[in-house]
Amino acid sequence: MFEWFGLVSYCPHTKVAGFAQHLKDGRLMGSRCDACGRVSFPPRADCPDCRGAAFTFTEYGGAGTVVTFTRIAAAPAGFEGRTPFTIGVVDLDEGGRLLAWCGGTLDEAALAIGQRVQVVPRLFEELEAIKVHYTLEAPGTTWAKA
Amino acid sequence: MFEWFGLVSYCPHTKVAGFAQHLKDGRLMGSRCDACGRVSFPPRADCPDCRGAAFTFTEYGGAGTVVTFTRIAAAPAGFEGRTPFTIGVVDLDEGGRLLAWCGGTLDEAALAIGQRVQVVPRLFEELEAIKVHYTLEAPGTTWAKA
Amino acid sequence: MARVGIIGCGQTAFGRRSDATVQELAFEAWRAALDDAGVEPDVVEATVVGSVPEYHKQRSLPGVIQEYLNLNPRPVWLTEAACASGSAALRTAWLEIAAGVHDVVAVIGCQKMTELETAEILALMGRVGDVQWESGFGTTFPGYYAMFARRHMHEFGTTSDQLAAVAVKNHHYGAANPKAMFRKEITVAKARASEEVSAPLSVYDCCANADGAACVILAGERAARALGKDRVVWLDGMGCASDSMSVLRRSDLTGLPSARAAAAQAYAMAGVTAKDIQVADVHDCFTIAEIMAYEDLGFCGRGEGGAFIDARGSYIGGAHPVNLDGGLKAKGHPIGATGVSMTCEIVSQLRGECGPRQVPGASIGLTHNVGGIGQYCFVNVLRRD
Amino acid sequence: MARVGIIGCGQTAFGRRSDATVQELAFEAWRAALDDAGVEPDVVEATVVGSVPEYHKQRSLPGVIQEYLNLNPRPVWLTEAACASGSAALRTAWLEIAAGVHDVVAVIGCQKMTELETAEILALMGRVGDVQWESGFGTTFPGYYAMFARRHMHEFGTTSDQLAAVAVKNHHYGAANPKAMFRKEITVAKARASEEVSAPLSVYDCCANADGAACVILAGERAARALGKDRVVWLDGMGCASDSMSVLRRSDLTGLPSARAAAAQAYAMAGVTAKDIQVADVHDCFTIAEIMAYEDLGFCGRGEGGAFIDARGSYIGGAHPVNLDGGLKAKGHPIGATGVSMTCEIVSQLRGECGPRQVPGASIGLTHNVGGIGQYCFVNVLRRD
Ligand SMILES: [Zn+2]
Ligand SMILES: [Zn+2]
Repeated sequence: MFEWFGLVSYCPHTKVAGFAQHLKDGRLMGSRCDACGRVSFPPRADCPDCRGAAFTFTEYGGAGTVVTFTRIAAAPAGFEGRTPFTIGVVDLDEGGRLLAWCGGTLDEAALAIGQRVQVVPRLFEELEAIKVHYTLEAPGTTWAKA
Repeated sequence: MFEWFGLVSYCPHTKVAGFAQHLKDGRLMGSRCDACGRVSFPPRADCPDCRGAAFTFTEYGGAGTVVTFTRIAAAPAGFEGRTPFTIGVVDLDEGGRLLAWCGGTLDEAALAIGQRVQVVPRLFEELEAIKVHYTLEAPGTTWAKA
Repeated sequence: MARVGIIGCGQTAFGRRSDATVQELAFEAWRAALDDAGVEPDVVEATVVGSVPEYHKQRSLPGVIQEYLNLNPRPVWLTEAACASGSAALRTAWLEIAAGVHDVVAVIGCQKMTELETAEILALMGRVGDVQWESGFGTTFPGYYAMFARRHMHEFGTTSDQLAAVAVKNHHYGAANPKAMFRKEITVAKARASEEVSAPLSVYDCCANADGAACVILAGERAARALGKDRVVWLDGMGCASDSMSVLRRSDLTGLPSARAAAAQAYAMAGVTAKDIQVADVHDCFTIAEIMAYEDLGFCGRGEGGAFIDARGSYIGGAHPVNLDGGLKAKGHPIGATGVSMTCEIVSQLRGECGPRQVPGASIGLTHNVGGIGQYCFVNVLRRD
Repeated sequence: MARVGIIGCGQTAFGRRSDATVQELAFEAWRAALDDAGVEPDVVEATVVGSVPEYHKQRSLPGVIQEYLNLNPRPVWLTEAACASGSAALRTAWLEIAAGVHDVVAVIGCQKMTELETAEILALMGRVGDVQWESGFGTTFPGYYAMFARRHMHEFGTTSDQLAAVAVKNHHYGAANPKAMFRKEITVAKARASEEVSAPLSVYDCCANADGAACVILAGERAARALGKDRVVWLDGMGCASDSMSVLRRSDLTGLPSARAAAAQAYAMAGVTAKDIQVADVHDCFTIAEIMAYEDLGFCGRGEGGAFIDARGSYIGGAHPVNLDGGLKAKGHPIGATGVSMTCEIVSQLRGECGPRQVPGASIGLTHNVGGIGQYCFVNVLRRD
């Protein structure tokens, strides 16, 4: 079900497909290598340290810091009608990094490098098909979990 | 206007685009290098012998001999509803070679290697857009020229 | 030029892999090759990726593969030569070592072909040939090989039963290969009864699209010795040649001139002749392609390919056992992975690890990997000392 | 390792070429390179094609190019490394000669980018990054470089005027290059007033898609002498490195670690340092990319790229003149052709053939060709004796 992840999906098949189900349930998941304990975000099935093939999803809190961002005016196929939109790269406090849209609790015009944010799991409510993503929100923002 | 050539065209731009206009006019054209006189079919803009860049179209009679052929049952996009169809490769008496559909004056079931054929310029009459091609027909088949 | 050998190889099972990204498949092959070689990733100085880009939604595969294998900032790029893309990658890695630029290089061949939807596959399928003069008439990949088959039958009396016999042999051996996509024996009658694809070829004359990855690790002779490797298989003959995209420019429609040219190079470089080849993996994308390969490689005379399979010359016990891994026909054909997987098979054969499908005592083997309808051909001679 | 040099080069004009197939473009560059080298095709033993396949309807370009250039059965395959595909081809040809496999090899970089329809371009544009973790959010190529620019501004105080100054310089020199797509000077004010693409980058911060082809002919030192060539430009330093596909795995967002690694290799191999580079062609797909290149190549210190262009350090007369052909920005960026075209420019500079945009007496030059957002980087040092 990894095709659930992102507004447009080009990656239907992956060993970490469960990530999208967890995101729908309100949980942001990294991976922990069953053999050596290495934690990765984004999650990965194969450990770069010990080459182990077994992993377990591990929940992330999602607090982090903005590393950089941009406002995209010229968008690719599938994003027509949503421009301009702002995406930012965030260093997670628990390690690893993600790229996400700016959500409603942040003032896009005032977004700044170094700003603290909370990553919040989201469902595209307006779409018929299940589509999940996450947004960058003000610290302290809460959400429901399944 | 090379997108005129073939039922499906993936090659809109070429220095020998005039070939398709000539075919619409009922003329099968090869190329002659202006510098060294080498004749090529299919036509080409650049001479492989002398590397000359100037050429002139030269008309072919279109008589030839079947080299090989097949009947295609599993067809690609754009050819749905036309299967099965038979294509053959023909050595032209005047040199060079082409690949074309079997036309109505030949018995497809009796098509054989070594058989003599006449290549005849064609317009897809049922299509709104201009689309040209050629077919393999019985020797002596005639057609109109502009 | 320094001698270059293979110190490790591994591959995924071939087939439909709806559970993994292409980089996850590559990791499986990479892990297996490292384990086989008994080396750690730090000895690998560079990688080369062989794949055909247009089947993947992910653009520029070496980027995601090098990242997922954790090999940045080491050099990598992609090679493409249609269905011989994996062999182009192998040749590139060989050049890197032969030139003295690197000591140890990994080759990753990979392809996900079942990711595209049927409409996308049909659209790609219509552009396998020269798009200027041929695609507009609905040519297909089976269609081109069908025209070779028709001409071969005309000139040499080759029969549909002989074509089917190739499929029967490859399914026979594929049934014994745990990595193969199809592991069931078939009969000539079953093959002959299958649906027509492009006359005279039917379904059982054609290999199947598959997902998969394969990896081999190459080392220069000195580096291999320094790593303590003592079961190296050497790349002693490396041949590569090209032919026209268009069937309209071919001098011969009963064989592949590029295969004959590549074989001549490989034999000369290795100092062997066809009769020395004890085991071979050849490019049987269609049954007629294996018949032509017998002839192009000199395993039999021109036009004698049909008789060669009739006489079981390509079975174990015959003069030149061919495609004991099941070939593209039964093993499956993830196009970028194929040339690398062929290499894995011949390495295993020369090491004597193939169990029920082992050629006893083989020490000289060959791979023959064709791109498209012979636009490219790579023939390599491998040897165990 | 034998020394390898360039004996001939040529390229088409870059721009929209709705009159020619990609193989016809390749022939133009091939003809120009042969004429420049003063050799006949029979001395060329192999070719390598650099291109990004997904822009072409014709699949497997080497097939149509080798046929149209009439070079069958000589070896050929394609290399892909995104926007550095042409440099991967050049590196492959260098390896073929350095390994002693061939004496003379032609490199063809080519791309038709204006053949696709707008919808197709927009679909491709959405898959430039890692499709698993990034594309689903609508990332674009300018978007990634915009995030580099934002971070560079944050850490070092780089300004939009400094970015615009790069575009002004490249249009200034591009106006003097008959092969360039845009041959008009611009001003900082005009660049700053252009439409936003991905903040803080606007239209004049971005290079343009173009059609075009370029060809260089390489020879080993002995072969070059045997052919009587006396104005050879030598490939004395060859660097190549990789980085992650995903921006999420980057250790640095203000420069390209792959560029620094490739430059270190090239400088070491050539026995030079950054201060020896008298003329350079660098990968200015976006203005920020050229600023980062100044720093990654050591033309100035980290974070000093903005000041470097302000001080006209990359103009003729400055410490390191850069992109005197107009760069990707004004010359145009047919992605597969770019790395080869850069090489043509530096060869011409080192031979003193560049007229109004010539660096007087330059004998050591450099090319810096980046794939994607730094997934690949090739840095080469060229020298005239
Ligand atoms: Zn681990
Ligand atoms: Zn001529």
